[in-house]
Amino acid sequence: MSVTEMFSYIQGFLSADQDVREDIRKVVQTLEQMAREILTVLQSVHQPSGFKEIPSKCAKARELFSTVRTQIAELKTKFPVEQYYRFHEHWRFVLQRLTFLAAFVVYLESESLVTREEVAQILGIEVVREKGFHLDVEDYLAGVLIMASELSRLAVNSVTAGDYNRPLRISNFINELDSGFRLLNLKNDPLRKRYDGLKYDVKKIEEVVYDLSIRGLAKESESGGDK
Amino acid sequence: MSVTEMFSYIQGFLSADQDVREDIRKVVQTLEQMAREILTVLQSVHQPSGFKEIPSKCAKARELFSTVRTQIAELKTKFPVEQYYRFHEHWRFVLQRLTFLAAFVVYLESESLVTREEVAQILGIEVVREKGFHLDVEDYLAGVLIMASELSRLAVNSVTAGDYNRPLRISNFINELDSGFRLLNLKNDPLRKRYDGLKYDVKKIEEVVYDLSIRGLAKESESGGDK
Amino acid sequence: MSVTEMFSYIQGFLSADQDVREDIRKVVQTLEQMAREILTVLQSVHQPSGFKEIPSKCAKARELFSTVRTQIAELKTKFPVEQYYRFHEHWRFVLQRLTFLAAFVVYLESESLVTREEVAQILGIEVVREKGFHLDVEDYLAGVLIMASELSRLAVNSVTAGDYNRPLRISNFINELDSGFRLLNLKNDPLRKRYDGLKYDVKKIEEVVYDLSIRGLAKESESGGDK
Amino acid sequence: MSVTEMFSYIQGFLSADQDVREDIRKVVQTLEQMAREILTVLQSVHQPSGFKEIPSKCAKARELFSTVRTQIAELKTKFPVEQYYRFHEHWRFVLQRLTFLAAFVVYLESESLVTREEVAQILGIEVVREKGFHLDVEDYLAGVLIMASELSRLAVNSVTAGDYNRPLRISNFINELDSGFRLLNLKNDPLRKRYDGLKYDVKKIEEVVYDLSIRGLAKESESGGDK
Amino acid sequence: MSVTEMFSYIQGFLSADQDVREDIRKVVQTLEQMAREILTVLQSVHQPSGFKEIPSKCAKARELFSTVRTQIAELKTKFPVEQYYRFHEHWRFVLQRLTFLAAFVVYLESESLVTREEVAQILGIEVVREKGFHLDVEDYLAGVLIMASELSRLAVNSVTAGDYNRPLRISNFINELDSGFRLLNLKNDPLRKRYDGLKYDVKKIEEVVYDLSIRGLAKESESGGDK
Amino acid sequence: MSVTEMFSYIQGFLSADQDVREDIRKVVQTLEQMAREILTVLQSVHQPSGFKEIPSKCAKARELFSTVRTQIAELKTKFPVEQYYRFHEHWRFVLQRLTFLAAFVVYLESESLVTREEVAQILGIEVVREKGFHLDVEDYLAGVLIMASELSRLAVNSVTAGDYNRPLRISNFINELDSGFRLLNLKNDPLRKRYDGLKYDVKKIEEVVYDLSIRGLAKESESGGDK
Amino acid sequence: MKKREDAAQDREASSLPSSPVIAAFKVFQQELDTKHDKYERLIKISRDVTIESKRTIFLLHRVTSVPNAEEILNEADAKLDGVRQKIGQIAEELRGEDLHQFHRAFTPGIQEYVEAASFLHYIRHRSLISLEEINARLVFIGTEKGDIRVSADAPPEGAQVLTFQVTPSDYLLGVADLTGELMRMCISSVGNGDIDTPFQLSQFLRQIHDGFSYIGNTGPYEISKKLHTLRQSLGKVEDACYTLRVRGSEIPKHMLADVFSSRTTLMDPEEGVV
Amino acid sequence: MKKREDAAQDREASSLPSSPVIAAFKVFQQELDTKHDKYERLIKISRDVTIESKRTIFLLHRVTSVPNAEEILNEADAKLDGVRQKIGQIAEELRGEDLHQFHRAFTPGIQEYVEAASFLHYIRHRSLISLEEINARLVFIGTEKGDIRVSADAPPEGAQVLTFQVTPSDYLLGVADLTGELMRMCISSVGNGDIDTPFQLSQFLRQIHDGFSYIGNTGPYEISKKLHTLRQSLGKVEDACYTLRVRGSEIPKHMLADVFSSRTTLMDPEEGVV
Ligand SMILES: [Mn+2]
Ligand SMILES: [Mn+2]
Repeated sequence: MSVTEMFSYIQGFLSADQDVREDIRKVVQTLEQMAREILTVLQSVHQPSGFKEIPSKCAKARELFSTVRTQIAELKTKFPVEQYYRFHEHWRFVLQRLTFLAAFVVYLESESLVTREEVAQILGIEVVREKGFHLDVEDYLAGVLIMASELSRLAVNSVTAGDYNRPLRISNFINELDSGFRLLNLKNDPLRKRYDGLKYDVKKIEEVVYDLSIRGLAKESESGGDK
Repeated sequence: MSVTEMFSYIQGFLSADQDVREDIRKVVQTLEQMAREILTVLQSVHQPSGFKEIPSKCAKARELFSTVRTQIAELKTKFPVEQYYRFHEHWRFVLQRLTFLAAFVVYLESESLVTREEVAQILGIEVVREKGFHLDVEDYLAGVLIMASELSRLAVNSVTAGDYNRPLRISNFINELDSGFRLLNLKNDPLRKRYDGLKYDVKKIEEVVYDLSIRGLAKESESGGDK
Repeated sequence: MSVTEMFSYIQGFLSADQDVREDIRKVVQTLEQMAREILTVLQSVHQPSGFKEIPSKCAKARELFSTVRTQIAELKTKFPVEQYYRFHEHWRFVLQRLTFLAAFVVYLESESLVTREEVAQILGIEVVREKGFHLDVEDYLAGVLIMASELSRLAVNSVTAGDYNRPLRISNFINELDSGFRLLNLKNDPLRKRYDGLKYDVKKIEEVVYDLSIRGLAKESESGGDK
Repeated sequence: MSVTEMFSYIQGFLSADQDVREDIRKVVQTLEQMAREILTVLQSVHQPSGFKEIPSKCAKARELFSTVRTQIAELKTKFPVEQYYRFHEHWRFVLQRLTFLAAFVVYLESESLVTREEVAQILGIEVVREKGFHLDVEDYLAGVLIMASELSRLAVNSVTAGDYNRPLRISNFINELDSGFRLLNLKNDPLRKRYDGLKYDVKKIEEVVYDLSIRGLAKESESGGDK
Repeated sequence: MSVTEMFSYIQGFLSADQDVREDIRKVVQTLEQMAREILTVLQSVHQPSGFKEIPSKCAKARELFSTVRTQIAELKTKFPVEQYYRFHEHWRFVLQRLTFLAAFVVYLESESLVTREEVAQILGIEVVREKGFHLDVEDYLAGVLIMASELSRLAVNSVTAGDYNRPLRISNFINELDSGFRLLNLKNDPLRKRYDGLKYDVKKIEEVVYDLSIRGLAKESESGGDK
Repeated sequence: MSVTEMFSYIQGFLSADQDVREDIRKVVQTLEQMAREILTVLQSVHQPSGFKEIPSKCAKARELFSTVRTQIAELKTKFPVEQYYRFHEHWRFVLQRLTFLAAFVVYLESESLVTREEVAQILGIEVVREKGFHLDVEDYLAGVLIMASELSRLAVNSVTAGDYNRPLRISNFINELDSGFRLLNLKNDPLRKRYDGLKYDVKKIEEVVYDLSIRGLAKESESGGDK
Repeated sequence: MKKREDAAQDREASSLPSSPVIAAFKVFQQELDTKHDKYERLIKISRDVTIESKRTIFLLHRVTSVPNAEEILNEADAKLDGVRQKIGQIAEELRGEDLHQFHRAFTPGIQEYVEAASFLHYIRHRSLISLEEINARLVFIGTEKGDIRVSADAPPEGAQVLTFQVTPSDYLLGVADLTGELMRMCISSVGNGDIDTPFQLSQFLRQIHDGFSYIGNTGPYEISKKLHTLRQSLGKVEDACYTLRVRGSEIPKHMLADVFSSRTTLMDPEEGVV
Repeated sequence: MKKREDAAQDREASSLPSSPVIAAFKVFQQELDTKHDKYERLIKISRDVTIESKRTIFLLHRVTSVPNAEEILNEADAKLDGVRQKIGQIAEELRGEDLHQFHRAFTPGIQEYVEAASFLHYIRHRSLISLEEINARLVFIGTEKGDIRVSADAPPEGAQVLTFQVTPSDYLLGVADLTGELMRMCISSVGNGDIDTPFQLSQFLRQIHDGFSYIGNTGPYEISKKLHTLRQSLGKVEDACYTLRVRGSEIPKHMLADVFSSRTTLMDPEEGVV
């Protein structure tokens, strides 16, 4: 009967959709686990002892990213590539976390802002939608903002570890980032909210720099701060 | 009439259930009162004068826990042990509070993380469900997280009281706790939400340590802080 | 490290719990699918043509219930039987639906109220908790109330299909049910809310009987209606 | 310490209040049980066979009301009489139910509208607040409106039972009631909402009378209906 | 006609009630206006310049309270005193606001907790219900909690205004208040929720004291802080 | 100071606005009272005896409308005429009721649909907004729909009163109205909902006509029904 | 900005366009604004689609009260052609994009279109329009002037063909709303003395209801809310049929014949018992 | 429609356009559609106003990080001119209408405009723009071509002047939202090492906060929700000032002088104690 047939037909779509989502969820779970592992590796930079280990920790993280790439490659096989945004919500969160981690590694290595291209390369994905599974610009920006917040923590902990130089460099970096974000017209969305948080990170770092500068700690280190 | 008989019979079930719940509620109320009393005893550690009284306050709290054990023993008599999860919601909240208090006492005494076994022992209950009225692992973790938040407060108040040493030890302890939690794969449940709060506690304590270290207050205490 | 070890150990617990829930969810999903299929079969009794097919439809439903039993048997293997209430929320809803369907089949077959024992038997479960996976009395009652609402619809459609006899029998049945429920002392819970809906069903069916009786349609069928 | 003393003193107030409320709740629960029993007795008038038993059922209900009076007497002892409105919400609902039942009994006995004085007497309470535990006018009206809805059901079931006379009398009675309510200036409160339901009862009864009259059933009964 | 007469009579009751409520509403509106004016006067203490004007601002507020007393005297004439709880909701909110304002004035003047007696006197009402229009204990407590939140703001702004002494005194005061509240056995009502907010105020003020003490600002003021 | 001045200035607006609303509310209350009185007069047409009194009842209603006009004239003085829609919600409901009453009177007098012009004249207001206080087209339509529902009741009661002629005339009238409404493109607003109700009125009347026609009662009256 | 001016100048310097960060963010700004603008345009088109679809539905309800039904159906078709034109604009905006990225912007309009198109289809064919049939009419041909035209037959040589695919979810949600309109149509039919349509409609609605029951909670989230309304609609239609039936039972013998003859063709044979 | 054809024909006859009822309803249809269309057009303009106002606000936030503040302010002014142009379209739509009839269609846009305009005004003049000042810039001159132009100076002879009046409620709601932007600006200022602005802002925000407290619940209903956010914003700004103050207390003696000189001018004399 016609109506029944129609509903069976639609049910077919729905079931297929649910299967795809179930598959995606599983891979995403593994990715979240990976992201937590990389984070644990990188967390050690906040420890007083961790500062000199930065290169080795970054190398360790880079290794773990190769597993991430394998998982993302797996993820790509789970759904038709043109339907990226249909399932976007499933991996959006973890992709932002991974972007943050990639950006953090790059910052720790070179004190520069990771580009969207670099993140895409680290994660084994594309920059433009047309080419395949890609990194949405909002997700890239969200990841960068998570890193900004991590850097404000790093500035604080650098001082504790006796490194008075790093906070000033972080300050310059974050200020440049802030200038960049001011160029954007954001909607009242999660990204906007996160960006509002950046102001507090900037403020926190400014306070650290201030604390150093009134104690004459900044000046001396500033001279030695050209790397 | 058959239907009437059946419904009379069913009414028996329902009444019994309501009686059990009423009984449980009453004991739980007493437990909540006890928890508030123990908290009042322990709150004094936040006072400048309270730091040296820690041992005596802990002893006092330990005494009060013996009443808690009596009450919990009473609670156990109110329902068949295999139906723990049927009535779980009734005592879940107070059990988490009591776990927090036990963990706090143990921390104050030995600066170590209470184990689930210790909490169970302090409360006079079991660790494994099979053995009887037990402490659910989620409830144990929730109690530990409440303590973490209390410790961040303690770090702040230690400085006020002139103890520049304790915040550093708290910082190490909380960092360890944070690493521990990062091993867990939490669902999107209340526990996850509580855990998200932990990172604020970590950050707060790091800032306290920063404040001490930039003023050269941390160093001196650090030398004496190797325990 | 001690804390790490402890948390790894705890992770074991949490993973096991999540796996159990995942397993349960899958079986429950299948059960929901089964329930929908049985419902589709039974829905046809509302069609004018469906009235004479009642026996065959009930037989069809009974067959499908054997798959349900298999699934529930499967469900039972997923968790320790004493932890029924820990996971109750997962299957509560579908169990009420299945109870409704069982009650509906029994009513269509014999125009009598299914007992809790019968439902338990149809679903392949127990009546008393102590014996194993059982049917909670509240869930049984909820299922019966869903059926009451379906019967008020059936009364209406019976008339449309030219069966003036059935509504009178449904009316008597529902009145008996209503008297039964009035014996219960319900709390302000979902069941109470559902029961409040019963009075609308009673009223609706009374109006159907009224319509028949004022047109003299009830009388003639009443004579033939003694079964 | 002064603040502590003050709060201990305040705790006395709060405990007393909670005890009073607990006591009230218990008596109210018994009253609700009584109301359900009276309702069960009176429900039988909707049965075809129940019409001739009206006098005996009313007598039975009157008896049960004497227990209600005892319970309400008990209720009065639970709190100072001037604080009626402080605890009003606790018994408001059951008092409206009891008023409905009293009004229904009186209607069945004499086909007249119960007065507030009569309800007060049946329940063993006062009419004017100054004299003691009383029946609020809004609660009296709410009870009357519940009865109106019950009467529309009775009109329907009277016809089913072959009594074509009663619906006309009910129609007149309800019309009079409707005119009465139209004299009132009700606010936008629950009572107003309930009153809005009255017009559906009026309409329903008019349709019953219509059904009788178009079939010539009303006329004959009208001649016999002058009481 | 009897029913009509009765309803006309009832309309009398209802009109009287509505008139009373209308009258109460009007006075309450004026009281809200007064409360807002007093608040505006007291808000200025948060201004850097406002600190030395505290005495004059308190005097100004005290003056305005005399108008409040006049209005409340007016309010009392609007309804029979025994019906306090019947109309309680109308003035509950504004009475809590006024209690807060009275408590704030008293705190600013003497840095002590206003007693219920003092509030009653400032507002020209009674403490015990039996004596007349009174201040319910829950409303008193709610007012005190609103003040606690205002004091945490004051602690912050005191520092901004260069007064490093006041926050310590506020901290002691709030701690005492917190201990007091811990003696109470609050139900899950709005008051409980408000009380839960108190711990944030406590924490906030502790952090202010911390900031002062780590900078050696607390010490010096502490010596001068013995009042 | 500027900000304060600005807020005082705005407060002026707001107070004025509130005063206007208070004034409007009072007049609207009187209008509602009037509407109820007119309704009481017209309700009698539903009584068997009321049919012949229609002319006198309509005359009585017309008289009462002159008081309505006075009240509306009063209402107009309460606010600037160009701000009709600012306060529209206040009188919208009563204006729809009055439109219904006017439409009902006109129907009873002439069995024709009142025009917007006629309603405006009866209420002493304008048709077009530009000319002054006017009758919004939606409000006119809502009033007409209330009347339709009243007419379906009248059709039922006409039969009870033995007038088999009127229902057919009502049927024709309502059908024409229905055709009219079908021309409108309504939004998902209250009017749409009310219009959905018209379908039920049409259906109800159709059923009455059907009942008459199968009994041969319609035919005979139809011949006599041309007036 | 008076204090620490040098630091401030540092910052200013760094925000010169020459900075790679700033350059990158200028690109992001462009990208975000473009997307946002497109989203906004789609919302506006969707609102137009909604309004015109709703008006078509109102128009279709007139069909039960006028003699010239076909005329109205043609008028409705013309109106829907206009709507399809608008959907063509949506398709144009989505050219080369991932439809799901902007889905939330236009889903209300598309659902309303499905409702209108399936209503028209039901009135004409007394059957449920299929998703394919819906989509088959959403094929557009872009002319060289950039205009969009709803494809009638084969596209001219070399013309750009553009399609719009209604998702199964939007189709389902539109059909769920259709049931409300069918209920209204049923009640109107009874009011107009048409006793065949209600029985047909109750049959059809029951099928749709059973279909939704079958899909249950595997469908989109919004369905569950609409399901309640659907059940109510079905109840109203079943009640209407019940009333017709109950009243029909009173038809006097001498009228039975012609009433019967008009109904027997469409109704179940068992119906004849009375 | 097979049964009772004569009755059906009666109905059809009655629905001929000749029927006065039908004729009247055709007028109503016209009136309702016109109103609905206008409402829809206003919603669309309002959305544009919202978006452009929001973008202006974002632009204005750049002012704290670039050297050429005046340039940005002028750019913002130009953007707001565009917005005013749009508001002119609203005024045009409302010509001869009762503004309140369509108020719900455009209130979100107007509130956002008030937010943007008052933000610009605050940055330029460090004061709260008044309702009159807002309204004074919403005077439009219709040219003969039907275009709308924002009035600059005196209108040319014979030109049609059109005004738009922001209601006090919309003004209030816009100002309530402004406080959120001021808070953001305050935090940014601290981050940029600007220690004067935060103290100025806290003063100003406190005044606005006291103003809203003074108005209390006599204002529009939506205020109460925004009031909570306003209190939070004030708290954040007060906290920022507190932090500046507390850390300022640590300035070594040798640095005190120049810090002091830069702040004493704007701050309360009592501040100098430290
Ligand atoms: Mn629709
Ligand atoms: Mn904003």
